[in-house]
Amino acid sequence: MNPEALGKVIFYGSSIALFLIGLYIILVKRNLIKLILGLTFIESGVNLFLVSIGYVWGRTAPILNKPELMETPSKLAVDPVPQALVLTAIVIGVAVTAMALAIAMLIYDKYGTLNISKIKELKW
Amino acid sequence: MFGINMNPYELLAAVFGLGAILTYLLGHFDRHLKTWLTLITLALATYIFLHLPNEYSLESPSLLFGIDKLSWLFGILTLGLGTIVAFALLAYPELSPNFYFMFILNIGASIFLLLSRDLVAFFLMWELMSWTIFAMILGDGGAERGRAATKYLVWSAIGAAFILFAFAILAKSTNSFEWSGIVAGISQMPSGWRVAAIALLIAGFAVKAAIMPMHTWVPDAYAESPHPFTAFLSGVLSKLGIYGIFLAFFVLSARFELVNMPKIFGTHIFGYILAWIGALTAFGASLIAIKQEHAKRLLAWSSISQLGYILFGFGIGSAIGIAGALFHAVSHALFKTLLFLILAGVIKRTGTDRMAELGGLIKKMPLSFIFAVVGGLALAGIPMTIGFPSKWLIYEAAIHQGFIFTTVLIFAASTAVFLYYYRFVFSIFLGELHANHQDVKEVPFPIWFSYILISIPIFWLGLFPGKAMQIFAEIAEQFDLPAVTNFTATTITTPLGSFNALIVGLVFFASFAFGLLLYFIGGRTRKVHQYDTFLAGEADEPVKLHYGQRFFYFLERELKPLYRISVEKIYQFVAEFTRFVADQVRKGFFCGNAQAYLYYMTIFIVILVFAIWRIKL
Amino acid sequence: MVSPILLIAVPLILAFSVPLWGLIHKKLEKFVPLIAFGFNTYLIFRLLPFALTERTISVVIANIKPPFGINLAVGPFGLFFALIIQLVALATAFYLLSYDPPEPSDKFYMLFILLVLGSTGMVLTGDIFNLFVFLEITSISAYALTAITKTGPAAEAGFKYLLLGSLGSTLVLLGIALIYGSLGTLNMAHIAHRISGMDSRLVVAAAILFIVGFGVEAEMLPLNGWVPDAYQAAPIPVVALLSGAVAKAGLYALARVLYTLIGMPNIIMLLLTFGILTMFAGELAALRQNDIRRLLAYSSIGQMGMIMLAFGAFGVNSVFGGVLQAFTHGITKALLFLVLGVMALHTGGATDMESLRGFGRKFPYWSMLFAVGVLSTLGLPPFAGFWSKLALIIGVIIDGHPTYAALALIATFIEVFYFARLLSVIYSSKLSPKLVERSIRNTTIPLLSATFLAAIIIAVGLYPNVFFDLGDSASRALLNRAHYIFSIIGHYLQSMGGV
Amino acid sequence: MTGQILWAIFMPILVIIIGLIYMGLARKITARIHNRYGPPFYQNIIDVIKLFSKKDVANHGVMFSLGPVIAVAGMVISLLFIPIGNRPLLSFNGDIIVLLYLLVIAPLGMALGVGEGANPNGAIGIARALTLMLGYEVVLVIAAVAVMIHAGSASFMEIIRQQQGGVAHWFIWPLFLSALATDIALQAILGEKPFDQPIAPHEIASGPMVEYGGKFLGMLQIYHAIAIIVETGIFVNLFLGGGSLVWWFVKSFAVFFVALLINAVMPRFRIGQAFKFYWTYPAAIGLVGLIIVAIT
Repeated sequence: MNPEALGKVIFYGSSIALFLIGLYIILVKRNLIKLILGLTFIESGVNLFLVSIGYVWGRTAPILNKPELMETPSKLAVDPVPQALVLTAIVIGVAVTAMALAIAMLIYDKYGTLNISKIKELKW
Repeated sequence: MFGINMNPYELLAAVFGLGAILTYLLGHFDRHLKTWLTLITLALATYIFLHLPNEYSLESPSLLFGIDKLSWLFGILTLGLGTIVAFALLAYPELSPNFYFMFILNIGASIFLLLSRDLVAFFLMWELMSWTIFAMILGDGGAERGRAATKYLVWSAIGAAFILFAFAILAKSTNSFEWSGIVAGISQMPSGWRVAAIALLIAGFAVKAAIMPMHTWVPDAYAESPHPFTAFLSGVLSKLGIYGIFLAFFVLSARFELVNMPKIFGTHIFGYILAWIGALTAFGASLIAIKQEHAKRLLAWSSISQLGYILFGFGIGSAIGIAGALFHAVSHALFKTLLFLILAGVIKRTGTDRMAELGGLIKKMPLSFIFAVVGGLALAGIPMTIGFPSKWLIYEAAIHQGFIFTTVLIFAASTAVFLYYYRFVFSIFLGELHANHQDVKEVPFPIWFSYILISIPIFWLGLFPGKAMQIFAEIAEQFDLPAVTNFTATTITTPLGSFNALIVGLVFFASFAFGLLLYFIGGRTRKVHQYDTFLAGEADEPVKLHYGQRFFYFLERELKPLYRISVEKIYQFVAEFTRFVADQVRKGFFCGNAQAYLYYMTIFIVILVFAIWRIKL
Repeated sequence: MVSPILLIAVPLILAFSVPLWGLIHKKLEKFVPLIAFGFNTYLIFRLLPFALTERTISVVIANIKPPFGINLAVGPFGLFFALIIQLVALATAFYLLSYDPPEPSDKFYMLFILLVLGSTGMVLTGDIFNLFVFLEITSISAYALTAITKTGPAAEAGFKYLLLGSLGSTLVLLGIALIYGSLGTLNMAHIAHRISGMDSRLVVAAAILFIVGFGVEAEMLPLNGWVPDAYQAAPIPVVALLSGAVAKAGLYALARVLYTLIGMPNIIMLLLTFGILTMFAGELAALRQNDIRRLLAYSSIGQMGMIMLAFGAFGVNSVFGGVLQAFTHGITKALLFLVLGVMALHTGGATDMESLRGFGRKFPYWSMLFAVGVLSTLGLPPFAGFWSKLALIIGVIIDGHPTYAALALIATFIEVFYFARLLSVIYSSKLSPKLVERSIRNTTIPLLSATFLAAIIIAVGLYPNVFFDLGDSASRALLNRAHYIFSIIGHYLQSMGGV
Repeated sequence: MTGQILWAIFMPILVIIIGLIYMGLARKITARIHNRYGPPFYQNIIDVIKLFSKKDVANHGVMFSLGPVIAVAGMVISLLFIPIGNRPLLSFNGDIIVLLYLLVIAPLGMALGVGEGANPNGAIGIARALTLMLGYEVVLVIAAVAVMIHAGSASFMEIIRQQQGGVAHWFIWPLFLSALATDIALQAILGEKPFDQPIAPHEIASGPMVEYGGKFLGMLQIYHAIAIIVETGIFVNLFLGGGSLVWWFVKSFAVFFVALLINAVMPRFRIGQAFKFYWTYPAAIGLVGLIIVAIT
């Protein structure tokens, strides 16, 4: 197996693995904190996936700090767009995680538990 | 008018709209002003209605209006009886301005419903007419009224849904939203859709026309709506359902169905089904009317029964049948409005419509009694009143067309009329006067004057049915339907027989003179107290013996197997089942556990994958 | 033409300036949303004539023409939804003037503006990643606003919303990744242009991810567990926005992605089934509900299902009905919630039916506004709901799905039942002991704002022409995929030599 | 024309007298069957004269007094609409259905009068009468519809015309089942046992008549006298081919006689039983007859 294909398998495989681990956590674990962790796992999986889409084996980062890069960036550097997207997505993910943790704290404050199956004041 | 260059149709709309709003706004200031404003509005509207040009189209939303003989007839009924009911409302200053607002809006919607010439306008007005009724039934609230109003609105929505669905099918198939375009294009429709559309339309209109099995809202709604308004609801608004059935059955279907459908006894099967439904409605509802304990419910079931006659007449579909049905629509509008107004007066004075608690009011309210008899004569179809020629035409048509079994049902129904009518008039006006009602007074002027106003056409058309027949002939001609032409001002002749209304009337008066003669031959009489009755020596002091409760209990006992048949049970089952499912959905699905929602999401993705897997891309 | 960018830029600046206004005077904060949305509404009305045409224009940011760079694709369809959002936002912002915000109030107003801004951005953007970003802006502010009162139920509802919402948007991101990985572009027109060349399995996967992701905001059936809870626990003005702005933006995204990006009729028609299911679930759940807030929430689900059904019918008539219904639903639900907020002021916060029994006897005008909302929801004239429901049902039938239309009509029977019951409770002659004579707060401002919404409903009901025209061009614009592509990247395609 | 008017005035008086004689004969015949002697056949005429000459009659109000008046008037108008002995008066102005409705005026008027009497016995009597009416009217209508369909007309004159030419042409032969059903219905219409529940002297003190005395009772007697002729006359006209004046009355008495014979030997049904009876056996017989007519 050539390294390029191997790299793809590793990147995609690990992103899918991250996604599935996250899914497992959010479906099985009851603790709010763990759920949030699961969400983060999923997010990381997706982010990794996004990055690996733009990655071309053997190319360098799209930072135009070398003259040869400045001349033919599309030949030597990887696609910069996914990286920009991932940066944004990470920021968003952090915001969501922060928000989730804040709400989890609030819930613990009010309900005295972090077990999601016991947080059912609103129903029906 | 008023220096504004307005089309009469716009003017009519403006009169109703402004009238309603003004009545609402000014109604708060004076108790009687709202009724007078209503009357003025209706008078203006009537004037404009009588001077409408033939066609009017609103550009956008593109609505088409127009007037023809049929809309004229029903429009006159609506406005005329509406005005009379509004006049009677003078005696009900306690009704809120909201009621008047809705009442004017309702009449306006009814009129524009009759004037509409395209589906959107029709449906718009239909819905407006429907929900204003809801608002009036709901009125000032109360648990029972709320329940009745809810029931009404749900049924009305079911009816409207049928109508809307049928309209959409028609519009899709004929590529037109105008009646004329639909009538022209309907023959190109696939026959399955055609039959479905017409059946749906009839079913939808049947809700408002209180045809079984879409009638269950009627007794509740009639019993709970404001008493004078019930007269309008039963007298006029149910006729709008009849109007719709007429349009659906004759204007849309008659032309092709009469030719294409399989026939039994010379009538196509569609009509036969309609006739059976009508006859069963008439029969069943009249039997149920017999056992009611509340006068309003009694009259409500009676309305259902009488509306069944009209459907029966439509089902026969011959010239006589159509004329009879339309005639009965007119006569039912008149006498049922009268009877409900009388009942409204009685309730106003005594505060109850429970027949066991009434009785003997003839001594206190003689005028009401007289007109109750007039209304009852028309309801029972006694010659000289408008009730007879209409029923007679329906019978003649049925026998002539060979609708034998349905004819028997219809006859049984009209015999049952005597039973419940006598019960109505006896329990309220005759028998012993209840101790609570010793000081009851006659109804106030506006109410009894409205009785007189309605009684005039009841007798006039009863003695000169030709006047009405002329209009029905014109209507039939307008829609290319067979028409009864063999009539004069007083006589109607059918292939089976003939009937001269005026002669019957005159001879009755001669006979009555003979009876009076006998009366005056005999000796003097002595007025006695109501308790001074022969009780086989059983009661030595005055006792209250008003035979008002379970009047026909021996009959009820025999009819028990029939009474056990009830569509209401099916509806209740459906309602219960829906509630059960609703609770399951609510408690099962929205269970409150966030993790469950995550599971749903995952399962949803799986389902989507499978769903898309199955469909071809 | 005024630049549509201002629709996003001005509120953005104002949102983050809220604390500064607060420094001048605490009360000034209240006016910021009003200023922002007043300005936006003004802009929208300036743009409206443009929305009547069928053109979509791209508004270029930073002078990089599409398909490169970030751009706004302002078309009739997007503007129509922007109009809904702005009208609801304006009324709600006005309502806020007399509303005691949960502390910290500056954050509340800021999030409030961001929420509207995010949804406006969603309906205007022409770039799929921007769509995701705006979705996140919208939903994060929505989570925060749901939980902002810091009570137990609020936190619980916020957390449920957050769990579903963030998972959903992650899935959207995954979908974007799939598309970008295959096509190498983020411009929606460009994607639409190229999607036929993409591996169809990947397209389907992306479509599924988008449906699930946006379905959360659009209150689609199995993804709407958060809806009743959030509607029940969030502050009333936020709830008005949740149904008036967030749900509409989610719906817009769903429609835009499925119609313009994916463009496969078979996938779009899945919405028919899920619309019907959503509708039945919502209406059935509402049937026996006693808390009016939750009842309205379930009813909102039902209505959204109906709109999805219309969008799923894949025809210009039904989409026409769908967009009209989206408009009336947005306005009407906002009205109902605002009125309900005031009703709750008279019962000490209770919103269950028994506490509000007889409200209509004491407060006729308020109940009249409520009745207008209810009747419009039921599709009765002369209110806006009549036209939209009529257009929707007839449209779905004309586009060849009579069975679904019949099912939708059956679902409305249930709707009629519980709304009629609601009205009969409100207009009951028996008074609830919880009702107080006079609210603790002056209700003039809420009254004006509710009247504003009711006036829109009645005006549209009486004079639906403009409404029809807007809906017509919006629905045509949505269905005219080629035109959308051409409007945005026509010059680029020409320069590449192929159209 | 003048002859007709004179006949119209004379005929009711004639019918009243004949009707009263029928009633007298009925008492006599019943008595003979019961092995009693019985009153003279003119006894009822004497009774009516006696009743009319009574002074000081209890009166419960205007409607109470009008009841008998309308009862007599309603019966007289019905009488004028049936052809009696080939002498049609007004039959061209109305057919069988008109007659069926005119026939109700009299009982309805009486019922209203009885109602004002405020005696529960009267009300019970009326309730029973109405129940019974619901029973037999169905049977009667089934039979009448059969006749109308058979004759293709609802006009009495046309129906009688089709039965001219001897006994063989009478409708009783082709419409035997209908005639049978009508005759059973007639038993109740005439108020004879086993269908005399509305009167039932031993239970409800003569029911509707309980409050009426003196001239009122006399008028009710007259009403009953006309009613017998009218009701048997309908049977005669529908099934027995009418006939000249004397024959007509002979046939009518024959019909009445059959009813009397049954009356004399029968007990009384309970009202519910009577109602149920009519809706089962006679109705079934009539329906079979009707189906036969409709098919042929």
